[in-house]
Amino acid sequence: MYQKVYESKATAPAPINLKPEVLIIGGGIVGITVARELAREGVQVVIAEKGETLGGGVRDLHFFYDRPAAVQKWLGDLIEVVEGAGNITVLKGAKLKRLDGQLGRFQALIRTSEGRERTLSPSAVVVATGCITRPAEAMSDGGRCIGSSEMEKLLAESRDLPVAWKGQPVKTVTFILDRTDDDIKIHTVNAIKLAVILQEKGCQVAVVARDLKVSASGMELLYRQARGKGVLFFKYDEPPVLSHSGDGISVEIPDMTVLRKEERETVSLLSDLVVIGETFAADPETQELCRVMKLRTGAGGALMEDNPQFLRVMSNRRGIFLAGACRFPQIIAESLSEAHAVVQEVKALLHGGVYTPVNPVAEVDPPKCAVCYTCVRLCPHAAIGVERYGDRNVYSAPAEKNGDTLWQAARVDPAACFGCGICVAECPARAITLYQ
Amino acid sequence: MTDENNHPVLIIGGGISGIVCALELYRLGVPVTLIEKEASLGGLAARFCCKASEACNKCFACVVDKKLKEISEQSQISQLTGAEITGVAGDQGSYKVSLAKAGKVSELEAAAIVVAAGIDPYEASGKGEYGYGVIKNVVTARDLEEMLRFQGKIYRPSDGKLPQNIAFIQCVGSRDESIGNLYCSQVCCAYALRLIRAIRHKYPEVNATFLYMDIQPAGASFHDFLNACREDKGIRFIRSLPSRVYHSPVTEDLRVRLADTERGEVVEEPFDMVVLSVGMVLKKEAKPLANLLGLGLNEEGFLASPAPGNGIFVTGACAGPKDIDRSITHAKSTAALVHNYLNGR
Amino acid sequence: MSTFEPKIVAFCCEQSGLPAAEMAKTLKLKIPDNLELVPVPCSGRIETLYLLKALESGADGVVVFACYEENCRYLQGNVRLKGRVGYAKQIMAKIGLEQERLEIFHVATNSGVKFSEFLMQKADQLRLLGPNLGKIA
Amino acid sequence: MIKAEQKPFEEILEYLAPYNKILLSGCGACVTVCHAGGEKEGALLASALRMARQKTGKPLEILESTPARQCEPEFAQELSDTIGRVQAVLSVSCGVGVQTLARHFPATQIFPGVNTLFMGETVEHGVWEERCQACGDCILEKTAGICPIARCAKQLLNGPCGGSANGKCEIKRETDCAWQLIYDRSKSLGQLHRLTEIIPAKQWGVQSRDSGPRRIVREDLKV
Repeated sequence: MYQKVYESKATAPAPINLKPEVLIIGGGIVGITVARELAREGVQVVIAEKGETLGGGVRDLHFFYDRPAAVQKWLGDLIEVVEGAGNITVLKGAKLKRLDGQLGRFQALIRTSEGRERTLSPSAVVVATGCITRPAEAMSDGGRCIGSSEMEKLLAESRDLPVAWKGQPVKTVTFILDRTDDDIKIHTVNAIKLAVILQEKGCQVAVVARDLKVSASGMELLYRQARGKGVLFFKYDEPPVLSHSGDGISVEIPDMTVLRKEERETVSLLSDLVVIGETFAADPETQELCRVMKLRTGAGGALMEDNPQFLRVMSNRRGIFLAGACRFPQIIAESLSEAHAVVQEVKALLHGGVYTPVNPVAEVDPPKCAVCYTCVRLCPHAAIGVERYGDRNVYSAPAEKNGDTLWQAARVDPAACFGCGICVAECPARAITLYQ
Repeated sequence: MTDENNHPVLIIGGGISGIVCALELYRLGVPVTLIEKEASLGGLAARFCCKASEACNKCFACVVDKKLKEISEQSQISQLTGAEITGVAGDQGSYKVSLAKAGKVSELEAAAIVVAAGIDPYEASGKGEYGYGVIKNVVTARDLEEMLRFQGKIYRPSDGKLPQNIAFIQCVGSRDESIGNLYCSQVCCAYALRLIRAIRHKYPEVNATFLYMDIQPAGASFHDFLNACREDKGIRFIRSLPSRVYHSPVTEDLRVRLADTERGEVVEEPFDMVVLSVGMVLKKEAKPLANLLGLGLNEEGFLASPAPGNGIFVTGACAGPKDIDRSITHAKSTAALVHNYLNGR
Repeated sequence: MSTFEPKIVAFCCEQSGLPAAEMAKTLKLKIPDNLELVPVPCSGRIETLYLLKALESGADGVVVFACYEENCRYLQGNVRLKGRVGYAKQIMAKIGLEQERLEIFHVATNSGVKFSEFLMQKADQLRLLGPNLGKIA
Repeated sequence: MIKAEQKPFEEILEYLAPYNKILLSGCGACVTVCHAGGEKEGALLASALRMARQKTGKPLEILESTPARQCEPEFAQELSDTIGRVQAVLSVSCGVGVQTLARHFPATQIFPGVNTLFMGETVEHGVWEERCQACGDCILEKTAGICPIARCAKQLLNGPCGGSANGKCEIKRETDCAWQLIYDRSKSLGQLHRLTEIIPAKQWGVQSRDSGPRRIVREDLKV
C-alpha cells in the first residue's frame, strides 16, 4: 500500500475562469512598473498605496549610478503615465484589510484613509510593498552625520552651486559603509555615485568601507572613475572611530595598506560631513499584511524566505506574486527586472483566461473528516479551509456547498492546491486523497 | 511538429537563460525556436554541482536541471541543437536567419530574436602567475564543480588524494586591469564560499583559506550564510590576492605567496590544492554573432542592450555577469518584453 | 549470509530524489540490485504509515530521498517528513528494529552521484545488519 | 474534547500475547483529533504490532476498523461481524469506547490501546492541555473563565497560594500559576472585585462518585 501515492479520478477539476483584473499592493517603483506593463496588456489594475503619493523609496533618490538622467524626472513621468491610464485605479492611503478566497475568486477588502471601503475581486495579487529605511545609528547628537538620502537631496538641491549644509560650505565628506548589519550593495553603489558628484563639485571625498560591494553592472568602472577623480578609499577590519573636532568630525582609521600591524598609522579624516547609509528593514506592517494574505515571512520579517524553487517572484500562494524590496532591498535595475518577471508571471497566468489545475489535487472525503484542523494548519499554500457542506448528516454528506447548515468539513480548493500531499500524510482520519 | 519556418521568435543559446525565455514565451502561446550550438541544451550552468551543506545554500544549480527537464518534455518548443547561426538578413520584425546544422544550411524566419549567448569562464591560464594548466594541483572552481557533480568527491589531480588544505583565490579574471576585465563577475564570492561550505560539510577535516579583495553579496539569505562562514573555524578569510603560486615538482605541494593580514607579513604558505575562482567573459562565439546582428559591446565587454523596437533582445549573463537566479529573472522579464513587442506595444 | 541481498525501498521526491535517480541512471552509476523506487510528489506526502508498511511488507531498509532544507518546492514538506521519520524511528525502537533501517537523505536534482553512493553504502550496511526480522513475507 | 495518548507498546504487546487474531478498533472522534487513536494512529499501531510479533516468531493477524464514534451503541453494533471473527479487541478509543464495546460484546476481551488523559484544548498544533475536570459544579463565572480545579496544581478555590512567584507555579516552574491568570484576566475585564468574594468549599457530595458513576437522565428524551 505504501506505493499508492495517487488515486486516479475520471473527472478533472473544473477550470477556473480568470478575469483580467489585478490588485497591486504598493505604489513604489516596482508596483507602478508592473501596473503600467499590465495595463498595456489590457488588464484592469488597482494599485493600493498606503501613503498619499506614488513612488515609494525611489522618491529619496536623485541620481542613477549608471546613467546621467535625473531620477525624479524619470519617476515623475512614470507616475504621470500610471495616473493617466484609463484602466489603472490608484487608491491612496489604502490598506488591505482582508483577502478571502483563492485564485480566480479572490475577494479583497481595502480601506482608504478617508475610511471608505472597497471590495475588489482580482484574479491575481502582486505584493510590492517595499521596505522601510531607518537612519543608521550615527553619532548621538545627529550633527554633521547624515544619511545617504539626505546627501542625495543636498546635491540635487545645490545643482550648480557649491555644496552647503545648513548654510556652511562643505569641503570634505567621508562616507562610512558597512556599519549596518546587512550584506547589500546599495550602500556602496550610492556612496560611490555620490562621491563622484561631490568630488566633481570640488569636495574632497573619502569612502571608508569593510567591503566595496561593486557587484553591479558598471560599478567597477565607476569605482575606478572615482579613484581617478581623487576620491580616497579606505578599508577597515575594525569600524572607524568618530569624534567631534572643531567644526567637523574626525574619522579615524588605521592605514590598512601597511601590512605590519604595529607599523600602521592612524589616518584621521577631518570631515565637514559624514554620510552613513540608511538601514533597510522589513516594513513592520508586512507582518500584518502577511497575516491577512496568509503569506510566509522569511528572515527579518521580509516576505518569503530565499527558496530557490520560488524563482524570486512567486509566493507560497497561487496567484499572489512578490517583487522588489519587500523581499530584499536591491538596486533599481534589479528591482525592475523582478517587476518585469512578475509581469511575465501574471501574463502567463491570465493567458487564455482560465486556470486548469495540472498538478495532482488533494480532496477531502467529508464524511471521514473529523474537522481537527490539522490540514488547515499545515497546508503551506493556504489552500484548505473548513467549509459548510449541504447535508448536516455527518455520515452521508455530499461534497457540495450550500451555506446554510452547521455541519462542517475541511475542503481543499483545487485552484490553490499545489499537490504536495502534506495534508494527505498528516490527516489523522486518513480522509484526504491525492487525485491525479 | 509545427512548421519550423514559421516561428516568430528565435532564441539563440540553449543555456539557462535561453531555456527559461523559451519556456516563458511558450506559456504565452508564442511559438519559439531554440538554437544551441552544442549537442545538448544546458550550457555552462548545467555542469554545476549542488552546493548544499546542512541545508540548501541557494546556489540555484538544481533549478537548471529542473528547467532542462521541463524543456526536454516540451515538444511544442522547437529545439535545434548542434546548430550555428551563419547569417542574418532582413530587419525589424522580419529576420531571415541562416543556420548550419550538421553541414546542412537552412533558413528560418523570425519576427524577433533573443540572444542568450551566455558566457565563458575566464581562461585561467591567462593569469600565468597562478600556474593554471602548468601546475597540476591548481584547478578552477569550475573544475571543482564538475568533480563534485560527476564524481561526488574532490581530489588532488596529481595523486587523487583528498586535499587537506585548500586555497581559494578570488577575482581570477575579474576586477583586473592587467587583463582588461574591469568588472566584478558578481558570482564568484558566493559560489566559492558555497563550495567551501559544501566541501567542509562532506569533509569536515578539510580546511579552506579564502583569499579575496571585497566580499560581494548575493541575495536575501547571503548575510546569514556569510555569518555562518565567518563562524566556521575551518575557513580562514584573508583580504589579499596572492601574487604567485609555486609548486614543488617532487611532492606536488603548492606554496602561495600572499600578504597575511593576520600576521602582518608576506608569507609563502603551503597548500595541497589551489582553486581559482574564475570570473565571466562574454562567450567567444557571441562576438561574431553580435556582428551578424549589429549588436555592440558595452564598456565591460558584454553585449550592449540593443535599441528598443527592432525586435532584437539580449538576455542572461551575455548582457553582463549574472548568477543563475538573476539570469532566470532576467530571462523571464525578457519574455514579457518580447511578447509586448510582438503585440505591437 | 553471503546470498542475502537486502531489499531497499527508496521514496523519491519528484523534485529532487527522482531526478537524482534518473541522473544516476544516465551516468550508468551503480545502484543496489534489490531496489524499489517509489516516486512521491514531495517528501511531505510520505505518511509515517508508509514507512512502517514498507518495512512490514518486505523491505530491509527504507530510504527517503528528500530535498535539502530550505529548498522544498512546497516549503514545509521535508520539515514535516523529518518529524514523521523521527516518530517512525520511535516506533521502530519499540518493535526492536534497528534505526539504520530508516534514513532520510537529502539530495538535489543534480546529485546523481550522491544518490548512487549513498544507496550502495546503505546496501552494504544492511547486508551486515541482516534481514529485517519484522517483515511479513 | 477528550485527549488521550497511546499506551506503552510493551504493555499492549504483553496483554495481546495469548492471541493470534485481533481487531484493532479506532474511533473517528476525539482520539482522531488528538492523533492518538484515529485511523492513522490505529494503522501505525497495527503495523508495529504485526512486526513486533513477527519478530518473535508468533505472528499476529490484525483486522482494522475505525467507526465514527465508538461510544454510541449503533457504531459498536457495526463491529459485531468483525468481532465474531477475532479472539480479542484492542480499542484505541477513549475509556468510554472501550467500555461501550465491553458492554455490547460480553464474550470478548476488550483491551485499551490508549490512556485517556483529560478533557482539554489544543494550545497549538500537537500540544494539548487540560482544561476541565468535570467536577460537576462549574465556577468559571467567578474565575474569569479559567478553571482553578483543572489548572491549579493544588486545585485551590481561593488562590493564589504562597508559592506563586512571577506568575509561575511552585510545583512546576514552567507552568503558569492559574490564579495569576485568573487575576490578570479579571483585571483586564474590570472584574477584580469578584476575587474579593470567597468561593466556598465545593459540594463534592452533590456530584459524588461514591454511589457509582454519575448519571444524567433526561426523562423527556427517553424512548
